[in-house]
Order: sequence, then C-alpha cells, then structure tokens
Amino acid sequence: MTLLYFAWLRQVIGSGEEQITLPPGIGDVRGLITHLKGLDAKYAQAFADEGRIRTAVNQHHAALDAPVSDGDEIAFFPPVTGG
Amino acid sequence: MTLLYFAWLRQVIGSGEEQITLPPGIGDVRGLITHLKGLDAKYAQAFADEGRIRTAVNQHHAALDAPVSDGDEIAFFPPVTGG
Amino acid sequence: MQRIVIQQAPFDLNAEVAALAAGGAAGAVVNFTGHVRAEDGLASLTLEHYPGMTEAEIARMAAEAAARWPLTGITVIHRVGTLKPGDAIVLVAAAAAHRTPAFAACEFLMDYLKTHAPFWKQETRNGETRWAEARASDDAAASRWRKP
Amino acid sequence: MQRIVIQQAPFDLNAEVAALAAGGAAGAVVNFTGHVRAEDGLASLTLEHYPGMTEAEIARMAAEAAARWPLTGITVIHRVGTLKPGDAIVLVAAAAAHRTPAFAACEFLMDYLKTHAPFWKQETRNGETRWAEARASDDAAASRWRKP
Repeated sequence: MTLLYFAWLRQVIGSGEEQITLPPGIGDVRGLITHLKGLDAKYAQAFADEGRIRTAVNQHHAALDAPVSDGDEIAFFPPVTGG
Repeated sequence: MTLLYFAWLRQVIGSGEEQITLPPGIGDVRGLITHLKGLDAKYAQAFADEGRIRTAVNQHHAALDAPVSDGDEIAFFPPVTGG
Repeated sequence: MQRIVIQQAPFDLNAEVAALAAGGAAGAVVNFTGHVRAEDGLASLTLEHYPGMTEAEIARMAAEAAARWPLTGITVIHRVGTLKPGDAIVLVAAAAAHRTPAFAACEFLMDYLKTHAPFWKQETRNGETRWAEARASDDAAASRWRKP
Repeated sequence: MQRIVIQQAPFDLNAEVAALAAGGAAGAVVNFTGHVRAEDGLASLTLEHYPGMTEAEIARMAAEAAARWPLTGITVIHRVGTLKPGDAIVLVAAAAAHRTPAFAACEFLMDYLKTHAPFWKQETRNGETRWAEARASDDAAASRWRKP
C-alpha cells in the first residue's frame, strides 16, 4: 500500500511517500496508525496526538474505523488550512 | 422647482425635465401630483395609476406625504429595475 | 473605501479586485456581477439612470453596509447604455478581513441596489422595445435586511 | 459546468467570469477571492496540497452544490506555492440565472473548501516558518450546511 504524509507530518516523518505491505491482522486506519507508531520513534512522534491527524483512504476523507487493505492509498495530514 | 421624469413617465410626458413654480397651497408630493394631473391630458395619463409611480425629493426616495417647496428637485419614475 | 462609478464601458474585474486587496487588509473579496440573460429572445437591454441621485443613493447604501459590517472596501460599478446578452451590467464588491461579513455585505448591497438605485431597463425583443417591470421577489429580498 | 484548477500562476478574473456568463444563461455570477493578509508581520505564505485528492474533493463539493442549487456553472481555482500579502490565493465562482442560488452556492463552496480541501499553509514571519492552524470558526461555518 502507499502511505502519504503532508505538511508537518511529512517533515516529522522525513518523507512524503512510502510503500509498505500491510501486516496481517490490521483492518482499519486505527490499526495502521498503531502499527506505524511501533515501528520507529519518528512515527511515534508524528502520531503522538491522534486528535491532530486527519486521514484519507483512496483520496476520500476517512475516520479511524475506516477499513484499509493492501493496495490502498492512505494519506495522513493535519486539519486542512486552504482557501 | 425642477421636475424630472424617467423611463416610461418621461416618454408619456414627452420631456425629461421642466421648471415650474409651485402654486400656493401645495405642500406635499400628493398635492403636486394632483396639480399636474389637472394641467394636461398627458400628465393625467402619466399619473393615472399612482401605485406605479415612485418619487424622489432632492435625490432621496420620498413618500406621497413628503413635503415639497419651491426650489426642490422632484423626480417621478416607475419602480427601479437596475442591477 | 467607497468606489462608486456609473459608466458605459465594461469594467476590469482584475483591477477592481486588486485595488480592494492591495495593502493586505482584505483577506476576502466577494464580487457579484450581474449579466444580461438571453431569455425569451432578448436582443438587447438599454439602461437609463438618474444622474446624481444614483451615485448618492448607492453611497448611502454603501455607508449603511460599512456601518453594519467590518469592511475594508466597497466597489459598485453600474453600466448604462445598450448591452447584449452575456454582457456584464453591474459589479458589486465587498472586501473584509474575513469572508462572512464580505458575503453578507455584498448580498445586502445587491438587494438594495435592485430595489433602491434609480436605474430602469428597456428590453428589446423581435424589434420591439418595452420597459422591464420591477420584480416582487426583489422587494422581498431587500425587506429581509430591515431592522426591527 | 465544473472548472477546477490547481496552479501556481495568478488567475484572470475577467476571463473566468466571462466564461461563466457566456451564452447568456447566467444572470448572476458570485465570486469569492481569498487574499494573503498582511497580518502580524506576515512576509509570505507557502501552500502545499494533495495532488489528485484536491481536485477530487473539490469536484465532489461542486457536484453537491450543483445538486442543491440551480447553477449554470462553478469555477474553483486554488493557487499553490509561495504568495505575498495581497496576492490572491483562491477563486470560487458560482453562476446561476438569479442571484440567490449563486450567493448561497459560493458561500457553501468556500465553507467546504476551507474545511475539506487538502491544502496546508506555511506562514513565514521574521525569517521563521510555521504551519498555520485550522480555525474552529471554519468548522462551524461548514457545519451549518449539514442536512438534518
């Protein structure tokens, strides 16, 4: 699956895009975040306050309980500030 | 005083502007209209339906009971349709 | 902060909006442009106005808008003369730090302009010309801004 | 009837409004332009976005607006990259036969764009750069369009 990071999340993680294989047993956004936080201190820092993170699954805004599967494009970002 | 006519009122009266001397005893817009209607058939026709006429006194919208005096600029016109 | 113009010529939206945004006080500019609709075979529209009162009445509306909302600028340009379908008739623009007052003021100004500014339209269809009638819906729109 | 563009370059309001008014179906075009405010010593703003989702999300908003109001056209142009105080950031335009739906749709689109379109702003002041925080007032503005 493709993971995308924007704004300060991209800066904390140090990359805007990465490819991962979804580990078995992870079925939703919340599970994916928990998995990432366990990988590395930079993910733990980026996702420390989940209230500051928004998610899109395949370019649609998604909640923490939205299903994810391998092949999806998952994006993490702060609340948007355009306009 | 100066009388101004706009849109179809101007066409019915045949002139956009005229100078008159306000006859004694006329104190408001309603009295002025009654006076004009008595002058000539074209005024009687133009002011036949007072519900279709709007008035401005010295470039402010004014009601039928608004006071008028010699030296005023009085304009008669249909409801406005700009914009 | 009021710019009120009656003219025959087209207006330049880029220049008008840039002037309202210059200096960086206005975060939001709301613009209304009214255009001649190609309805019922309309060939052209001819606008007449009351020089002097038109500018005075629009200035009074703009002062009222500025008293009601925290605006950084107001521009009203109304064209007169003969216009074709698609042509712009009027520009009403309100600028403010944030968008909510800019939207409200622009809509207020349009509603008042439609019902209070002394303009009259003649419509030409199939070679015949008649005066446009005022619309009751415009009076209703303006009445919602009346203070109790 | 939807025109959605993400670009670095400035936009041309005259051309955008003329395109929406062409043909004579639109009597009313309501435009919002957002500008960089010179607040608190802001030197510049840099906008980043999510290519692909940005266009898709704005297209979904535009479809929702077109379902709610009788519109003849919608144009959204959002700039990205680095902008200075006074520069235009965004254009949202809604066109309709009459003004009421054009005003409502333009305001709806702006409220949704502020809260749903994936753009992020970095603000530079005194040589220091920080990410802009989302405003609670924008969420409140968007929530008023939610259907019961």
